[in-house]
Amino acid sequence: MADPLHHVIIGSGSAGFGAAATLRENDPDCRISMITMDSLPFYNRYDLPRIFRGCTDWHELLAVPPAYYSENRITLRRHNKVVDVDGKTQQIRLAHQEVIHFDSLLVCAGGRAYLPETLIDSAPLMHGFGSYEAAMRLYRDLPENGHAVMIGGDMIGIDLALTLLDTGRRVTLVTNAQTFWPHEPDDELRAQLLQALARRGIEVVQDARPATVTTPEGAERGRVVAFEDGTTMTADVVIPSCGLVPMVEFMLNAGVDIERGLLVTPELGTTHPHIWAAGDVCQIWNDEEKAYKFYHGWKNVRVMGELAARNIKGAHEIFDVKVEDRIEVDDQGNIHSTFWTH
Amino acid sequence: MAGNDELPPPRLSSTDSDTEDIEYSDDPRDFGWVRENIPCQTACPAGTDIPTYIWEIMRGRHGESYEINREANVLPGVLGRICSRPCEDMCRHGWPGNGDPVSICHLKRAAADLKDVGHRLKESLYAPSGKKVAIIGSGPAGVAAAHDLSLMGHDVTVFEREERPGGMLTYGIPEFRLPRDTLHEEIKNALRLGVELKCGVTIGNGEGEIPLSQLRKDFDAVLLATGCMQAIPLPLRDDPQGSQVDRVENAEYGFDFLLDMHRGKGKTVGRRVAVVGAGFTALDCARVARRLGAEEVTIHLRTTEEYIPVTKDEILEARRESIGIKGLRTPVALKADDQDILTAVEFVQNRLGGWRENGRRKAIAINGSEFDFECDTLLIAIGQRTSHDWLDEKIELDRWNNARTDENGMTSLQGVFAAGDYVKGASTVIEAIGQGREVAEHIDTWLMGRPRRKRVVKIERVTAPLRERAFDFIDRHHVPTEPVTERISAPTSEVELGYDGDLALEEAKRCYLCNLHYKIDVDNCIYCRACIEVAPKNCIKMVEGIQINPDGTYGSLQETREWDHVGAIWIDNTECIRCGACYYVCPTQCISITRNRLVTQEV
Amino acid sequence: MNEHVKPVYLEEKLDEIRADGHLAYRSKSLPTWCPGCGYFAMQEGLTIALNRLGIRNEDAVVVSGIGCSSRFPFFVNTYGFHTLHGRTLPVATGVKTANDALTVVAIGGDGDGFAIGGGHIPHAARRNVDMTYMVFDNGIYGLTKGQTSPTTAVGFRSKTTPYANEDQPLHPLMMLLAYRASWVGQAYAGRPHHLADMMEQAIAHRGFSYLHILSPCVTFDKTDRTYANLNMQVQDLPDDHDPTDLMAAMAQAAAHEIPALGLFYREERPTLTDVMNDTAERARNAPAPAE
Amino acid sequence: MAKSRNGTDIQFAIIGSAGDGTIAAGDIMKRAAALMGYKVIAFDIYPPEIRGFGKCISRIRISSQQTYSLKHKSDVLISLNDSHAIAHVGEVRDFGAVLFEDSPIAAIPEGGHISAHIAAAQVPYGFANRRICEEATGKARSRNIVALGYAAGLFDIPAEIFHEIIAQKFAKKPQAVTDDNIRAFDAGFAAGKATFKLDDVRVGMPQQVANGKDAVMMTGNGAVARGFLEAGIDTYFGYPITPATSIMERLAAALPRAGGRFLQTEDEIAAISATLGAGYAGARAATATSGPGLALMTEMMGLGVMAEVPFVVVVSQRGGPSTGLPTKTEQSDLNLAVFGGSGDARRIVLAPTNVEGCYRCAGMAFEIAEKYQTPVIVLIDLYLSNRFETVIPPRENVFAPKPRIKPELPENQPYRRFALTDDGISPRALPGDEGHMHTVTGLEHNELGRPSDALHQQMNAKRHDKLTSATRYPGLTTCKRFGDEGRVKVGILGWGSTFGEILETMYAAQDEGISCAAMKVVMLSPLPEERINEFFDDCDHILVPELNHEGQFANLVSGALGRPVVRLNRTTGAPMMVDEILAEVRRLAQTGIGEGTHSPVQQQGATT
Repeated sequence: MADPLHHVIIGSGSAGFGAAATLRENDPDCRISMITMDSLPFYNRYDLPRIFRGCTDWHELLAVPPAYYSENRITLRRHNKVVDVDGKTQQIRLAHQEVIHFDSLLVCAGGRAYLPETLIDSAPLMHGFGSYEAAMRLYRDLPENGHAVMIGGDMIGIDLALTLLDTGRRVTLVTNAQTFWPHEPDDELRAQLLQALARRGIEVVQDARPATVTTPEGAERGRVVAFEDGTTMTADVVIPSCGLVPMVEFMLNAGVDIERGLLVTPELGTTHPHIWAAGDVCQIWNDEEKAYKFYHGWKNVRVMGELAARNIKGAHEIFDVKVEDRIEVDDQGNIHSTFWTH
Repeated sequence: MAGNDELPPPRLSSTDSDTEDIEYSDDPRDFGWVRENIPCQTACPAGTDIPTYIWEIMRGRHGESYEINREANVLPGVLGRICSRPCEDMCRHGWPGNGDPVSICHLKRAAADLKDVGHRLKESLYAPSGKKVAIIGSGPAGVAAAHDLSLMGHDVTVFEREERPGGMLTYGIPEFRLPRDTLHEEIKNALRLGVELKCGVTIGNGEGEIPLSQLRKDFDAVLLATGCMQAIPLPLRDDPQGSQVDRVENAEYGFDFLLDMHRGKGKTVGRRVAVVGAGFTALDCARVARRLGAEEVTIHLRTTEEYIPVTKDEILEARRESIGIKGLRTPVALKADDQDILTAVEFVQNRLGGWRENGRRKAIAINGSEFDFECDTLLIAIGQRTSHDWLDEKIELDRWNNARTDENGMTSLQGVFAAGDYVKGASTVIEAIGQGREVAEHIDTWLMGRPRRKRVVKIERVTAPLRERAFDFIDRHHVPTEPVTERISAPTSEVELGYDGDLALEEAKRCYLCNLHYKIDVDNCIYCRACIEVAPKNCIKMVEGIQINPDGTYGSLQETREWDHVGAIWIDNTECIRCGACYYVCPTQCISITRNRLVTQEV
Repeated sequence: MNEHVKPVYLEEKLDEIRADGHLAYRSKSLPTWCPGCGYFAMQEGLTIALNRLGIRNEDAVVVSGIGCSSRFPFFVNTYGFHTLHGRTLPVATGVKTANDALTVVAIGGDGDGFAIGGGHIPHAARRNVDMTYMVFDNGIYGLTKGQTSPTTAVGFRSKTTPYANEDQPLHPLMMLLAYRASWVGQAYAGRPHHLADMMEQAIAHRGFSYLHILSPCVTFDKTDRTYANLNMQVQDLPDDHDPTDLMAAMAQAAAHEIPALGLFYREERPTLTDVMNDTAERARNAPAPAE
Repeated sequence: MAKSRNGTDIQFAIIGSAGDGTIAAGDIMKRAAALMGYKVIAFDIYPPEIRGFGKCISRIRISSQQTYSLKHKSDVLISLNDSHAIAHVGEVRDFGAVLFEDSPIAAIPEGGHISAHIAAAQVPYGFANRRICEEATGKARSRNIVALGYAAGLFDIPAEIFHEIIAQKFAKKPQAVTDDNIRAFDAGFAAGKATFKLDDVRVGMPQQVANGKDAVMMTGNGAVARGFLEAGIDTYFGYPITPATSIMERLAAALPRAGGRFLQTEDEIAAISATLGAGYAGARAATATSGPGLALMTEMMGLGVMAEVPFVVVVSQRGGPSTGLPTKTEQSDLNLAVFGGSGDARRIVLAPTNVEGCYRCAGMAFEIAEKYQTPVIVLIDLYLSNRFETVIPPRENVFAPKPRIKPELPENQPYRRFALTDDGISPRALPGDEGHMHTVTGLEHNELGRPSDALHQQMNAKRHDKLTSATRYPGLTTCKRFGDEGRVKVGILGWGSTFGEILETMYAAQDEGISCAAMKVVMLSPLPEERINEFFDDCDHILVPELNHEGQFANLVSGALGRPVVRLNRTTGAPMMVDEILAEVRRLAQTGIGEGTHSPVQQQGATT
């Protein structure tokens, strides 16, 4: 018998996990390797605000128990960074110099938090929220009655901001173009939404461009945000929350088309016959909007992974899920977003 | 486990006596070694001897370093600022697992900036030949050729249409990237060996202009180096020649925009500026627009960021200046109000198509995906082309409408040579300089009836490794830049501030000095693998063979773990990072080091 | 061309090495000695010597005892016998006695040979068993991680001589000369060409040849018998040395702290097999023993 | 695992290739833990190649309470070489940590990196060991120390203690070596400290910090050497052999300072010859070896018995027969130690069960040898020789020699060196004793020591019977019972290093509600039969776990007592696992039927 096919999945988020589970259901014999930079098995990043409600043990955040992976013979490689994918030889090179051959590759690397280029130099002094570790560092550095400055305020960030508010912390939101990402409210709705946030107790600052983030002189903790107009603001932590950009750097030699994300067909295939993509990493042409959409609704991400897995196994299903993109304020001033409704 | 076999520290202050033994080789395998192993130099169109000039910076000899640069490129201070840096893309330090490339370009600038105030240029002159050469155009190709030809004893006259020499350097590149005093000092030095510079003189058919045929009579040879001084028109839907651009107010070609500005014409832009194009000119236009007060500047690309021919630093600086970059769109129409004032640009969305010959991608429009992008200024920078209507004698053109030249750089007219963008089409400054040098040599050969110089590999003994392993962990030093807020208020002041002496030394230490060749004397090797044990990478191998390329150079090593096949233990110089660890541990002292450089010899 | 900077072209060099043929005397397994160990030079030398002498792989037997050097048979493509500590020579004698057609090379370290096995050497030498005994002398016990050996220098500090070794080291060359080994020579791992030449001569010699090889232990001796020290101390025997003159050989052996490299002594005399054959001959000719 | 143990109980496994500094890192770790006041049990496994490609493992269990063996599952694995460590990922418990290099220099084949083998329930920590090391020291050699630093930083173990131990460890090397290693440690420490911790390994402070100062960290071999020195050992002749060599190395360093004599002889034969000569001359003389060395020495042992010369031979067993498994542990030299040699050559054999026992047995061995005028073998094994434990030695020296009483010279009669007495012990004179001149020999002899076969039967009886009282030698534990009093379901009878696992098993069985007791037998020759027999009377079933194939101890006991036992034999080269023994105990408690490897003597015993 020939060697079983080796299906490699880059990324261990919803899409990757969904794909692994589906591949195993469809092929009891194949090899499945899941490569992730994370240290933990799959957990839902959108659950991370729960940490501030006392759920700090990562075991409780896991989507499935660890034994799931061994029972389903899914090789979970954590702490592995893919540095290069060679489409010609169908090989993946990892940062630790291991080379892995794949028969099929599904890229579910997702998105990395976008940081406006003007703030790049300040990145080390800001608190991300993209992983359990980052979230726990934020939890550690933000006291219970502390003050957080959030820059941007995408929908994940606003969820966090409201949680922080509910748990006794003070939040200042410095808006920018990515506020409410991935929604793109018009000016009128945006004003209503900001008003609603202000009513909930978030201090909203508009039309201010942050220039630098520093630590207060002589202090060990805390942050100072300086704006381009020369004003400053102090806080315990500064949280950038400006949406996601796809992680594709390692795909440059793969022989697939990339704009900001990986360009895929509705069947989620790339321009390489053995490479597929699902989730936030891919851009799909939307004929109605005449644009490459690269956010497809996080609830659909797992569906995409499962669909890609079936297509890898020979199906020809089309990803045609409408992204329900709606955000509104109700009579009580509460914000409702399709992004949040699980 | 840490042991007690302390090694003597590597000697940094090696002197010239380390090069007492010298050989010269013209074997293709040695040329191949240089090409494979000094990727930065190979990538440089001018063939700059990068490791050697960085080594001189490491030794604190900035003047020497400047001179080595100047052998290949007469404008080191200029290129140290605005070079497209093909070398850094190939730098071994940037290879997977090795970190970031050495800041070769900034080091070049450091050599220029940090050389002694009273530094004397050193050049060996040939005796006067009695031959006269005319050069049309004082851009980088013209200046480089004029310098080399004058050095070789010829009597050179340069004709320049504009008021000042420098071509695109003077009239195309904004001052915040290239200060004019640096530029003009270096041009002056390049032309100081008796070159006659005639500015404000136009070669052409018009009144008061000198026809080419006249030059052919007055000079033994003529070099056309007029570059690409005409913007390529923007093809629009139903308007392939882009006549809308001339008609609509506030839509302009970026090249003309910059040219006018540098000729001293006051330029203004609106609040929302769109730039179309993907090269340095497009980025320069966008950054100038920001400095002229535009609040929202976006660059629109036909393909994607990945495929545009500018440095990553340049893109980052643009983004820091709040310039947006949008991919996969092609302008198809200009929208104007009833007074023909621009209101928007209509774009069509693209998808990526196949590959073009230059390694970039084709963009294919998606039917029906047109949309409007509102803006009040449009700058178009999709390229420049040559023009030939000024010639009174026809020369043959190639299919891109550039001058066709033979392998010696001569056009279809006897004694008329061409170089730079005029031959290649719009390209980079360093390519123009490389071409200027090359054609100067051809002209010299033609004038004198025989080649007077040739390239050989100079192999000189080095008595000890010149580096420390610790140097490999120094991170790339970003060049200090002016804060963004300062840039807008002082639009001509230089953005990049350059390295000081300490930073230059630290950055220079990062260079692997790839021109050092580590080799094992197989006859004395006992195959004990002591060198392999200390190797920092998979750089020393047990080999049974080597691939030989069709051109006689070496390909990759064939490794083996079977003891009876191990013909040699060999240092894979393409993996070697010249750390010197192996040199110190060899029990039979069979590892030696040479410095292999490409040099020019008298024939 | 200048030696230091002369270009070396790998494919030419590899062709030369392959054409030479000595790689055929290596086994497939990579030696497990510490990188830098002088034993690599011995191994290279033996393969070159066997190749030059045209001895077929299957006609050679390498016998060893216990110790780093005694790993040797695993890394050469000949018959080999890895026996017990110090018992190399008796085993090798057995092999040679059983089949005189074989080329027998006994290999051991200084510990195996001169400590536990020291009692065997004089007897193998005086009997003139037609074999070559090569002692790889690094002056230390490598395999047990750095204790003194019989050839460790006075003053050397090892784990078992923490207050410095006071025992006078053995002088193997003088011992072997005194034991009347019929061929006695010395080589050094740091001079691989000379080493291979000496191995070739030793194996070619008919009778008991003893080759003493100086080798650093790069792991446990960082102060005494290092490459650096040996490089400074070794020298060649004088050109006018007469290897048939035993007393001159003794004098040369005693002349320097590290005796010179080269052939000290050589004589032709009946081997053990010769004697056995002779005894058998005489036995056949003698009258039958009484009942 | 055993009776509710609170506080810290962490086992580290450091795995690398020979030359990676695996054992050295383990050594620093265990010494640091001991200095902090933890109880430490540690064991190293290393290959015979010096710096070839063999596997090295250092396992260190540090706990705030007494433990008796290593745990089967480690809490933390530190990989210094993935190609060796991969096979051991499975020994890390769920939610334990795996530390590894994530920036190696050479290409790795698919699956060659440990990250591909770490189970989802284990926590991976990759760090750029080589880079950290080279950045800190300019060299890559101290990667083991970087890893140690990383672990200390990650698990919050104070760095100062490691600094102290590192400085001690490299004290004899140039200062730069210490400095480099401290730098390497600190760089690793900082990286570990900066790492976000996801495992549930918690290293608390030890409960009895006060004991940390009195406690001495030693190996079995170190304990033997210390016991010898306290007993005033006069001479040591020896020959290096794994795993006994370090006894020699200790004495090489210590003995000259204590006024004794040390010599590395050319072989074991010479070593025991010289030892016997010294013993004859009245010195406290000892040597140490392993099975193969003992085999060589057996001839000389016989001479010692015959000539009634006191001396001590420590035998650290390793895998056999022949050269066997030099770096693996086993308990298969019991027969050779108790019975080896020609003729009826009864001798005293002591087999301590832990490091403290090594110290006590070695300390008392001379006194016993002198009292009974016979060679004494202290029989240990590689696992005991090399494993570290914390021992609290008595404050006063209890092993020092007592003043010798010179035998009286009978009037008008020659001195009878081998006089037949009631207890079989003849007054012994030493060379130098005026008037007592005599000759000893390996030939059978008369009371004077002259060669004679006339008294062979009496002399055999004398040499045999004089040892019987040794089973109740004052101050020496020759056997001891643990666990439940009175009648029990299962009794576990054991000897040597395996007894640690036996005790852990017994506690675990008690936790499960099985009535269980254990007995250790320290004196294997002569055997304390009476008390062993009482133990048999109390137990429904007797289980004898030991690390040999034939059940040499089971044979010895059931042969002597004529009673059945259930055997559990393993020769994996590794110590026995508690789970294996526990499974047998459960089976015996439930069904009365064991599944020992084989049980001929059980059947034989059942019919007698």
